[in-house]
Amino acid sequence: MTQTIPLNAAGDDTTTIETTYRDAMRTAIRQAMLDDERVFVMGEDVADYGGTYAVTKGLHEEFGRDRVRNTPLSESGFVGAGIGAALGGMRPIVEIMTVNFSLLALDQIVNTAATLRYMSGGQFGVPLVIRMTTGAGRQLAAQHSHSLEAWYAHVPGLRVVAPTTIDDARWMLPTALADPDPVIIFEHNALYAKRGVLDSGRGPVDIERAAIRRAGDDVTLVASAGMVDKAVAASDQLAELGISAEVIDLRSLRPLDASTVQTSVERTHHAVVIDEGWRTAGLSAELSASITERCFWTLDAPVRRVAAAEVPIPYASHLEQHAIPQTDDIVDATTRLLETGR
Amino acid sequence: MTQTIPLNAAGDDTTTIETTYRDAMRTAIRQAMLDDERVFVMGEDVADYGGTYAVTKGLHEEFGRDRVRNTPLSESGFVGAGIGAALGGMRPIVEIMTVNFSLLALDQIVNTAATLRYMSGGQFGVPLVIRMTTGAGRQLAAQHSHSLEAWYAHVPGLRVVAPTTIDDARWMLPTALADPDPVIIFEHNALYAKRGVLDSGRGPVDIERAAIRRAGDDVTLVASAGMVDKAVAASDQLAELGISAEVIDLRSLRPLDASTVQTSVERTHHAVVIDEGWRTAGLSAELSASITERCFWTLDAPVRRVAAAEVPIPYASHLEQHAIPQTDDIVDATTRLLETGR
Amino acid sequence: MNCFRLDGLDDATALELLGDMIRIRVFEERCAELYADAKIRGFLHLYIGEEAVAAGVMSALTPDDNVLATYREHGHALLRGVPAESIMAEMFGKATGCSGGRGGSMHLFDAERRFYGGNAIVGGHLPLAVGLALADKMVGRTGVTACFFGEGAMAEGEFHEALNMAALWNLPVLFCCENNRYAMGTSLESSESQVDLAIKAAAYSMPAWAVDGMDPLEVARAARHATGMITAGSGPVFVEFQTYRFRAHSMFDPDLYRSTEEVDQWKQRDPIPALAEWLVEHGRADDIEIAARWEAARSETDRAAAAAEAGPLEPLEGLTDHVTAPARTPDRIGAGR
Amino acid sequence: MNCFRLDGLDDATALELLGDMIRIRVFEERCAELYADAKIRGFLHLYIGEEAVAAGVMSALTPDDNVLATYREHGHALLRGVPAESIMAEMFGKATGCSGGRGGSMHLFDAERRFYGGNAIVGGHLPLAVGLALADKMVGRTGVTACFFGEGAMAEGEFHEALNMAALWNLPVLFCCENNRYAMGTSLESSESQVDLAIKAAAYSMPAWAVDGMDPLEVARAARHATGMITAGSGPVFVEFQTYRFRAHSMFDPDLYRSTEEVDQWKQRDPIPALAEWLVEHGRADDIEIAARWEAARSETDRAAAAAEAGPLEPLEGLTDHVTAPARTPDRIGAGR
Ligand SMILES: Cc1ncc(C[n+]2csc(CCOP(=O)(O)OP(=O)(O)O)c2C)c(N)n1
Ligand SMILES: Cc1ncc(C[n+]2csc(CCOP(=O)(O)OP(=O)(O)O)c2C)c(N)n1
Ligand SMILES: [Mg+2]
Ligand SMILES: [Mg+2]
Repeated sequence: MTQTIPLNAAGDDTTTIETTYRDAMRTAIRQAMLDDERVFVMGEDVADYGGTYAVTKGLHEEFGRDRVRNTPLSESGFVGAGIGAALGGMRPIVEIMTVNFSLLALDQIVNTAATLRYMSGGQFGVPLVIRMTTGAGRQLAAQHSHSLEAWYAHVPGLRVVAPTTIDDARWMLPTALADPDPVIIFEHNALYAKRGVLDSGRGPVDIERAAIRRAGDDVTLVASAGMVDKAVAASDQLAELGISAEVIDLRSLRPLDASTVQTSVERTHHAVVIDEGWRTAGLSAELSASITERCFWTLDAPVRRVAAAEVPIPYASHLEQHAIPQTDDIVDATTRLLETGR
Repeated sequence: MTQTIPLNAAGDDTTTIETTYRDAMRTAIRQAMLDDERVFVMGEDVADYGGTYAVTKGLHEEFGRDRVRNTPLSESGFVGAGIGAALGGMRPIVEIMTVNFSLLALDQIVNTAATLRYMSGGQFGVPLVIRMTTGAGRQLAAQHSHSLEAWYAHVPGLRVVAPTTIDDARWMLPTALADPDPVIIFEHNALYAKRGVLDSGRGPVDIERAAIRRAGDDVTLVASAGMVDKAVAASDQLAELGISAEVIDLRSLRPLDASTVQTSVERTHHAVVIDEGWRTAGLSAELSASITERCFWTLDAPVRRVAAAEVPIPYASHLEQHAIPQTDDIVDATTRLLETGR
Repeated sequence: MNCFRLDGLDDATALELLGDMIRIRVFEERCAELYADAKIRGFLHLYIGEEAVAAGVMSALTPDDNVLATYREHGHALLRGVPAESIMAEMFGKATGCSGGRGGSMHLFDAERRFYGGNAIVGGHLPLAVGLALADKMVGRTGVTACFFGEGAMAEGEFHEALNMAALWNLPVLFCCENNRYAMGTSLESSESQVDLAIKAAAYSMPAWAVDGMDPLEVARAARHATGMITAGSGPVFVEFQTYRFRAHSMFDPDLYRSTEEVDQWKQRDPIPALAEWLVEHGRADDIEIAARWEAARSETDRAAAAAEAGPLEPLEGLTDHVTAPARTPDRIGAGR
Repeated sequence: MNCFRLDGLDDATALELLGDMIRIRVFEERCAELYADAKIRGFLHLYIGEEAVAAGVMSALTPDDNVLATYREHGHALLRGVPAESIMAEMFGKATGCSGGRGGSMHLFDAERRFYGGNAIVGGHLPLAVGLALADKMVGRTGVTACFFGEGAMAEGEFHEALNMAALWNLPVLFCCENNRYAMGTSLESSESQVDLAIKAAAYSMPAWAVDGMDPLEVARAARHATGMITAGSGPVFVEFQTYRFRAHSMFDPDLYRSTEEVDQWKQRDPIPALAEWLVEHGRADDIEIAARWEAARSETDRAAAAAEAGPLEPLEGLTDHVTAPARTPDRIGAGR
């Protein structure tokens, strides 16, 4: 059931609480709405239904249907309306149910949200937050299982983040809302039920730096969104094989924090980059290219990419699991990489 | 004015004719429509207006308005209708005026055209050709100057090609139309007026292999679409500096012909990859990553990327030219690369 | 008070419609159980309550017609003739499924029966329907393209673009709006400024009207009338079928957005018991005949579940099959003869 | 035969409208010349022939209202008060342009005057208008959001989605359809199954009617009426202004799709000479007053061209400015107080 996290003032003594990613996200939204009347939520089924992934559950009762606004099924329309409302002085949080449906809104996001400030010579900004679920793994088949973070990371004018921890689920949002430009938040479907400890007094966090989730010396595993926990699991398995793997959670997909990655790789001399999206021209390609540009002379072997098979994601579980990167694939790629390097 | 190229039977004695890229493209469409009643053209202003870039000019007079079909301004709708018509046994050539407007049709292309065969277990194919203009350089500003080839190259189920020569403008289309799956043809706006010699008896060409446009020994320049001629120009300048640059025209952006590139780089030990699109997670990232994966041990220096500045494309000419890669940028990147390697 | 009217239909057709509805009901109730048993996964959208629509419309179609549906399409596939075994196998993710296990519940396909899915982007298949009808018109094929979609899809831009093109080009499309009053948890009133959907469709200059979607005989008559018009060259027709889903949107839906009273009220209009009762009352069918339909549906479903269970999985090596065709066709279009 | 009617407007207003149209005409004719001189580049879409629409509508708006337009927006910007100098400088690609030279002809912006572009994706700005009006409604600001678009945009899905949301949420949007009968080379008849555009709009349950867009007085009256309704809480209103562009779609358009007779026929309805004649004939203005308007427009345009020519270019180092804001605002929304 929905858990209500007590709202804490930033700067209060740190208090920790066990909760879920979903509830942490809801708390973030709720606190933002309490703090600032300009903040409102808009999207398909954010009200009565509670949001497809129950993130906004109950909020319409507290804030009313104007500020927790159900929209018609009109992705391009309501994303565009969110841009307009941001231009008009509001701080909208637009929920696109999943990244899959964001294809219908890409014109608005790329041609308007991302360009208005530039095209207007700095006169108009679009302080809009767009949240969407991403990722495969739930047997939802090809039209409902995209991981298109790379597309968004490609576009100047956007900021793109992917919280993977409970703290980031809670504390990235206020920073995103304070940003004068559009911020896309990717929430991997597998994370909502994740339980963990929230530092409820922490306060807003940066949305630009990568974080080291596991320290290690032999190899750097770079991951984001749904892949971070798999990379951490892989590092556990690798430890048993005597391999010390550092795990970097990108957190921000645009801009990419290349320097944190570089610092790590310069020490480990090996990198495996992991992405749930397709390989060709995906996020893993960018990571491989930028690591190589920065660390070519210190790399002991070429960067390895672990990415989705180049197929539309299939329904059948065994095929789907085979299509997307698994912990074993990461372990396998890492051990092979280290063999090459020797 | 519109030139009518005599239609030749493939296999006839080779006859060459001087013509333009635009006219070669029109001839390709015309011949396909003469050959096969299933082929028709559909898009905004393909009839009376003659196509935004005059590629289909006059065809509606020869083939009538059913087969050269003006559509309402409904990109998602008419691309979807093209998919449906392909399913229904036709061989549509859908013209999306420019890649910029294809953002409105991405759901149809990615979620339907690219997935139907897979989702249906091989029962339904979508033999559709989509043509669109790409690229910047004409002072059309941010909403009309995209180079999003990388996005399309990311998607399994699509084939993506970019003809850059007169012969390819004429002879890629029949191969694309014969393909049982969707093929996207990117036509760079700067190429339409390009003049050159057409081998009008050549016959359909493969749409999977890269081509070496200039042979060289010291460095491999990999380019596509509007960047190929700039890379060739750069190789001329480099020759004067005593640098022998091989220029590869990718031709196919999905699948990428990595082996042709690899063979070259293994010989030259140096690669510069050039793309008019943005750098982050762009085509240049993929090229850099895949070259490094294949040639790490033979590379003398990290692959250099030459790509667009990470800005919405500005209107003012001097800013726009500064934003997109120029011949000088390629020369500069190449000389620096060779200095690093030494 | 069940007041059906045969009005042009005969007893056999009425019984057939009842049997068709029963087939869907039985099949889908089993699906729900099999979902609970984790045999079926992913999204599962049940059509229970809405069976009269598919039954009535399908009864008016011929094998030459094209059919497109949404992710709530088990019933449409079944009545189109897709074998229950292959539908169930698909939901089990088996290689023997009608989409080779790659599609699942939302993506049932059958080329032989001109069943074009199983489409899971709301509104996304409407342009496809336009294209199929365009192809038919261009090659002179007769046949109607029947396209099912929910009332929620009417807010999407694709609806607008598709209806305009279909009317502009006078294409043989039957737009079948399954208005079950909710799009997930969003009621029609909170989604459309104009809730009389036929008015919306008529604005594209096409014939459009609403029909009681809980009455399979009404639906069948409307569909026959509409396909008759289309075949005679009317261009596209829009029919709104007013219906209701008795179950939640999908197996994930906590169904918080409507009252149990409302659901119960609609359940009283359940067309299956109602039509059965009416047929018997008026001596148009007897209990034995009707019981036989239930029995047949049950054994069809049993066989389907057993076959699905027994069916093989696609081997892992098959993962990359069907991304593109295995080989290019040898056509040389546009090469010159 | 010029039969204008004052009907609620006064002489001064009529003369003002004439002057406004003249300003646009003179400015744009100069633009065409400057394009030929390669001072202006990229796409240039002239509004010549359609001036009555912008003049009439703008006359009904207040500084509190929001305005959004298409790529054919020089006239709208000018009448909204954006200085001619900064518009011309923008088209010259100068740093002194109203968008810093980054936007060009299609992307004129002016935050101070609530002029939200200059939008070049057909139909793409309609959802923005909805959002601006939503923001106004949520914070209780009065003011109308006036959104101009061509009839071609009505086929786009965004039109459909935007009109529905605006009506559903009862938002203060004035949808101004500039029906110049062509979208590039595509005539209305080959683009819309329903060519009576007010019928299309009315299907979203909003007041909608058509007005002679060659008559600035009619336009002004309609716009006043519409903004009055909206301010009184009517929700959105749609007005179709029937007009015609005398020039080609853009400087690249060979204009092959319509006859010179058709163009000439419309040119006879040119509202500028017609209104001038009528004003003089009826003694409501004299030749001197009117000549002064032309003179003022010419010197405004001269000044603009000279200033544009003299204006500096943005230095190359400025290329990456304004991609994002220079620094994040210090707000700490949602952090707790
Ligand atoms: C473009 C798009 N947006 C959102 C969704 C998520 N979604 C799936 S079904 C559905 C409701 C559709 O309602 P309706 O069209 O009335 O059909 P029903 O489910 O009631 O049969 C939604 C919002 C989707 N699949 N596609
Ligand atoms: C989505 C989109 N599709 C196509 C174009 C290319 N285009 C620019 S203007 C135009 C015609 C628009 O016609 P209309 O809306 O009637 O406005 P008008 O130009 O007549 O003022 C087209 C097709 C575009 N800019 N955006
Ligand atoms: Mg519904
Ligand atoms: Mg127009």
